Amino acid sequence: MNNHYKKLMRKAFHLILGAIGFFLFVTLLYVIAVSGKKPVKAGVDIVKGIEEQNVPALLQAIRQKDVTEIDVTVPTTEVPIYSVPEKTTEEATTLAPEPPVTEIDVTEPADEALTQEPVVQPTDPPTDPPTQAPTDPIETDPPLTVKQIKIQDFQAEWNEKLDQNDVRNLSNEEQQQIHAMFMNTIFFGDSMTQAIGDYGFIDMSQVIYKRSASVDALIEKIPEVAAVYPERVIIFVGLNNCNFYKTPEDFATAFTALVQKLREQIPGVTLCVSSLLPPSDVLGSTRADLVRAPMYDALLNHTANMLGVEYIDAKWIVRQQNYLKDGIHMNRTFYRVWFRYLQLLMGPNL
Amino acid sequence: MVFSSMTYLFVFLPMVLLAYFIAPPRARNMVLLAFSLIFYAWGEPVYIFLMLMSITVNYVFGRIISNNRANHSRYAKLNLGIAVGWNLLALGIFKYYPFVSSQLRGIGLKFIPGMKLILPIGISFYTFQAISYLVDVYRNKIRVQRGFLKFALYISMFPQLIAGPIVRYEDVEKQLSKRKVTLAMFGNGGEYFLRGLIKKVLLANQLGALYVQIESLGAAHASVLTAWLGAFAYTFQIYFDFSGYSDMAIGLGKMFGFRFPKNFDYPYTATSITSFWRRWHISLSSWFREYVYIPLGGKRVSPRKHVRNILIVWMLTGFWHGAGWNFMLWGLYYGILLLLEKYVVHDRIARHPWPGRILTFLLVTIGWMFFVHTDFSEMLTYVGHMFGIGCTFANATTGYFLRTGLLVLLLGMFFSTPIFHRLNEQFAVNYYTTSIALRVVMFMLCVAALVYQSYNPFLYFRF
Amino acid sequence: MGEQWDIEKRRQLYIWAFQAVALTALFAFVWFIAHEKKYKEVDVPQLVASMSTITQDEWHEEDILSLKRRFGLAANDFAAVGYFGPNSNMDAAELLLVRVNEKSQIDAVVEAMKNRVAYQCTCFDGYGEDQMALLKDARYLTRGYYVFLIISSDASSVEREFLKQIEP
Amino acid sequence: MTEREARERARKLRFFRLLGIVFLMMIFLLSFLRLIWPRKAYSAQERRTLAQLPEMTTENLRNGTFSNAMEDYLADQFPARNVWVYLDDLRGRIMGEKYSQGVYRSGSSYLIEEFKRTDDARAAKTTKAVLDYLREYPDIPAYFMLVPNASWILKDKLPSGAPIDSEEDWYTSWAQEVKNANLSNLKVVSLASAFTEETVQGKQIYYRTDHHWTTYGAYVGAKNLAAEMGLPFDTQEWKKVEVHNRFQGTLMSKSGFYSRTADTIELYLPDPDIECVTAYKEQQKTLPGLYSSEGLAGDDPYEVFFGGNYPWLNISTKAKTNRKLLIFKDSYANAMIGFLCPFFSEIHVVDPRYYTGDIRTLTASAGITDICFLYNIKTYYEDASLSLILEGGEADE
Repeated sequence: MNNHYKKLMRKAFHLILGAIGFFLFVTLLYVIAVSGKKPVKAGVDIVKGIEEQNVPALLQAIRQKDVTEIDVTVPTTEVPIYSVPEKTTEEATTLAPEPPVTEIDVTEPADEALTQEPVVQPTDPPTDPPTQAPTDPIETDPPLTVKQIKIQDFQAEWNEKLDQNDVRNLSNEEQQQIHAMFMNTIFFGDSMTQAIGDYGFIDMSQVIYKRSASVDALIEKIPEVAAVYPERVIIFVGLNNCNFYKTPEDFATAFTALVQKLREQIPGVTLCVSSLLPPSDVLGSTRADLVRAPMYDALLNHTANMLGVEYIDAKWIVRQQNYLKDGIHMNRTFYRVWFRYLQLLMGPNL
Repeated sequence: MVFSSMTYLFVFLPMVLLAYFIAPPRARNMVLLAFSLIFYAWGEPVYIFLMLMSITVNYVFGRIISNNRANHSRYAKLNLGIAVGWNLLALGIFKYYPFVSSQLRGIGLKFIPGMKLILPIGISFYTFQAISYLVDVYRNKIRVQRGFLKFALYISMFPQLIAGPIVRYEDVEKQLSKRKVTLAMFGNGGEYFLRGLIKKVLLANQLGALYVQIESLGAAHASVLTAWLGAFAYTFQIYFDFSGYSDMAIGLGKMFGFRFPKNFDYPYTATSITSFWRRWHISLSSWFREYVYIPLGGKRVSPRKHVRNILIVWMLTGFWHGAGWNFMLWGLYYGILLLLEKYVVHDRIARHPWPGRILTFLLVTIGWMFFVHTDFSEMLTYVGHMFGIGCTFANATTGYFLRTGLLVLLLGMFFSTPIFHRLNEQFAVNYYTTSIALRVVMFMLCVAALVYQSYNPFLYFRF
Repeated sequence: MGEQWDIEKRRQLYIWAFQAVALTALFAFVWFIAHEKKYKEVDVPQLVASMSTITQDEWHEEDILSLKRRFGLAANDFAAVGYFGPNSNMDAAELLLVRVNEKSQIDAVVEAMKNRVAYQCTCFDGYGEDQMALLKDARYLTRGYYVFLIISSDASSVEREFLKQIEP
Repeated sequence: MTEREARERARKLRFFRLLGIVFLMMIFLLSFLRLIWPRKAYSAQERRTLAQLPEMTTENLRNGTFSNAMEDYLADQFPARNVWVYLDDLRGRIMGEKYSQGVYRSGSSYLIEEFKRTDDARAAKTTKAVLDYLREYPDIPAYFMLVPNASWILKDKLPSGAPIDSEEDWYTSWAQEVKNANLSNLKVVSLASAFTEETVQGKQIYYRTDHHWTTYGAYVGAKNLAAEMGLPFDTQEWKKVEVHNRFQGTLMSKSGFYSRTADTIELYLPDPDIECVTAYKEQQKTLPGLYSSEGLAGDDPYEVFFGGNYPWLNISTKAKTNRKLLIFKDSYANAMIGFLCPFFSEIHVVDPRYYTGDIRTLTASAGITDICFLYNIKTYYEDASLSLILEGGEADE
């Protein structure tokens, strides 16, 4: 009897093998039906060729093309071309002269900065942070140029508004001008920069930040900035650097390295840095390391000028009531004035 | 869980087969019961408790009734009434209360609380099973089941739990305690299961997809012929879906040693409505005949009362299929047809069967249109299209559906007749290897259709 | 005869008792199923606005674009949406209430909320201890068709108030 | 029992026993294979993520979503799933099935997606949002181009009588609606006649197994748009480059209809070349040119254009003009933007399905001189995100 079952088992086995055979046959049909997606070699090489073009060179060519001579392709119907504040060529050179990138001996100027600044002992009662007079650019021009006058009028107007605390938010008109002006700009920094995007002043795609980052930490993010190949990078860092770097000199060297790396990876980029803001008085009284902020800022100012990076002095905008609860970050009011100030500094009407 | 699903075929079934045939014979009932409860709880994790309650309550009622009969208690009939009443109440609340309360509230009786209850799957089946058990115990047709586990297994055995057939206790009484499964019997079970699976997955689902396409046609594309095509598609879909499911249930029963009664006997070859209902869902119509029609006096009453009995039985049959006016209409439709046959047409049909078959098939097809449309306006428009109201006789779309649906409709026609069964009888046994190879390929096609899973409806949510 | 009759009577008493128990068990089950929490339909934006006044967290009504930017949820996939976002990047408090169309959407919404909280945690990690506390105490409530995310200095009172509003 | 009956019974026993063994083998073999088969996260063939093992919670157990998720998981992770789907397609082909998942299979190896007018109101809402938005910039010329789909232009290739709603009817009513709004600065560009004419001349406007138009189709579209825009399109020469010769697209993976036909993808490069650079704003990267070799090698070769769909692209070119184009688009436009580069200094490409910025600030600040809405009719009709960004929430400061 069991050889009967053995025969059946063998027969069953053949059937299952047959089924597997049938399935493999169907697999073969399937493979033929969807046989490999084959890109064409020649075509792929052309696409790769396009991809390997050097972006900075392309950007250079595109940005420098002579827009003034309007091409005939403009349609007959008279179209008012929206006056985009294109930087005319000669304006660009004066603002950001191409500094000969030389090895700057950091030690020597730092001491000098130290001696000038009143050394604030951490235990001292909180003195009012030295109101920072708007430092003139190092090369002292003879009488105040038109630019300084405009800056001073602007500051006077907004200082008064800040004191009365009636800083209205940006109108649509101002918002659009800011977007137009900073279309090819990247805001780079720590949470002070993140706030710019979070508050909605500029599209998040133009903000690259790393929270609680020191300048060293930002150096690692430079490739991300480089990938965008921006025309201009505005650096805005905060008090993390005070507790990260023991002395202002370390901070200055780090900042110099940052600037050099940026220029190396993004040829022809314009760099600006916003001042390092002091902590609020309340916080300053408890945090000895932060209270030294003005020293760091002064050195930042000095180093920036040495490196040909435009230093934007925003300390005058600070008001105690505009600090957030943590005493480090600023609320929307500060940034409203900050952006208008930027618009003034980088606008065409200077 | 549904038999035609990946979860069942490749997770549940292998596990239950393994556990069942490894377990010692004494423990097999226990294993089958445990798996049946898992099978039910998989889709209804909440209503499993309602079924368990129903099982316990009916077990105790069974013992009470048999006890009453033993002591010739005066209350025997009353206790039976309460026992059956409890089951009908449970079915009534979950299946009909939402519908009834919404109708009553609709006509102004606002104080009736409208409860939104989801219908538990299979409640109609196991409730009717319990009622037939209690009445049979009362009539001393069967000996009461003393073992609670065996009784629970009788009610909740997974092959027949969700969509029947409504198994009478007397059919499986002996098998509950002693049953044997030989390889040949298991193979026979496999044959039934495969036939059911093929009917459901390869025929019913495709016909269903065809019907859905036709049903969703806007008035612009509709035409008389297309409407009839859609009606035939649904007629075959519900037959292959339901008879396929019953075949799978019978097949699974055989695999575990049970013999369930046949539920379908090629109903679309019936020459008259009466014989159609002797071939369609046999276990249900025999249940109604046994426990409603005969107690009401059946045929042995005056013609006037007989008409009343027929109408009541068929309204209830229709209403059993779903809580909706259209189901009652469907039941009434058949009640009237049966009366016409009995009192007007008599046996004149029997003399020429072919016109009888065609007429019966057309009447049944129209019947299904009442059955499928729960919304009256949709029903009227569709049936109207079938009779040329509001659309042309035929148009390009008819050509499209004829081309794409003709083969599956022809297959449907072919497989709803016993021709294949007779051919299979000789052919399969003599050329057994090739016929089993054919079954393997068909099984693979079923798996392929289930893997792609584009259209696999579960029609029993209303039953 | 009488004594036989007594046994009969006592037996019938047990039967009545059992039948009564069977009926009550059935109605108890029906009650348990029927009264399954049916939540009140509420006006989502208005409810979230009232929720936001309970604590002094600094947040403000945000538009559907920032919802899409921060949660990746498209407002018109759902019946209604109410979102209060942080006032500054130094605040962590947020409220998001979503009324889904189908229950199958619930898992996706909860996941989007969890991803948002996880992202915020990376932002405040080692930086803002109190913000991290709020984030750790984030509440994800699912009631019927409503999914509610609470990140607040006083999450439990917001939760209590929400449940009071929505429970039947 | 007669001898014949005994032989009959023996043969019957043999048949059922063998069937019993084979049935058990099949069930256990497939169940075992399913257990050991490696899980896959993504199906390149169906271009979708496959269901993973659902995690059981009391909530999803109770409302039944767990058992459904389990069923999807088992079907998605079934061993050699693609072959089973192919087998099902073979069966469907033999049974004469012509329709699956909204896609019709035509005799001439074309897969054509149906057009169903399910929600006219939503389409009207989108159109109203677009018109309101354009009213805010009366001085910027705007162009509205809805590209007809294959179900309209290749109507004759559909299985005859296929119950499809006509795109033409909807399009005419839509065009009328836009004309009634009579915006002075808006021009509607219709391509139906151009496409029909091209098809008559035997040109291939649509891919056969993908819902997109071919690059030649995009060329014809660009030519018509340029005419309306007043661009010197004819002065520009194009170099045709074949980049893919076995392209099988989304309609095949969506419907499960496998067919041997495969199309070629070509690129039309301007001759003389024009330097251009694409800034992927959201992804914060700027890449040369418009094409991605990675996209070409990926699952969907149509992503050779820009590597797929992105929220906001800012293309700047060396074209000697100061015209700047803002284009709202779906994936159709990816193939056409290359044709516009030589005529615009900047092109801002916005895909409303992913864009979350403030569109009005962008329109005003980017010095836009031309606005274009480019959609294929089916996606435009079913779109729900364009009205969202055009109405937009109240922009925070």
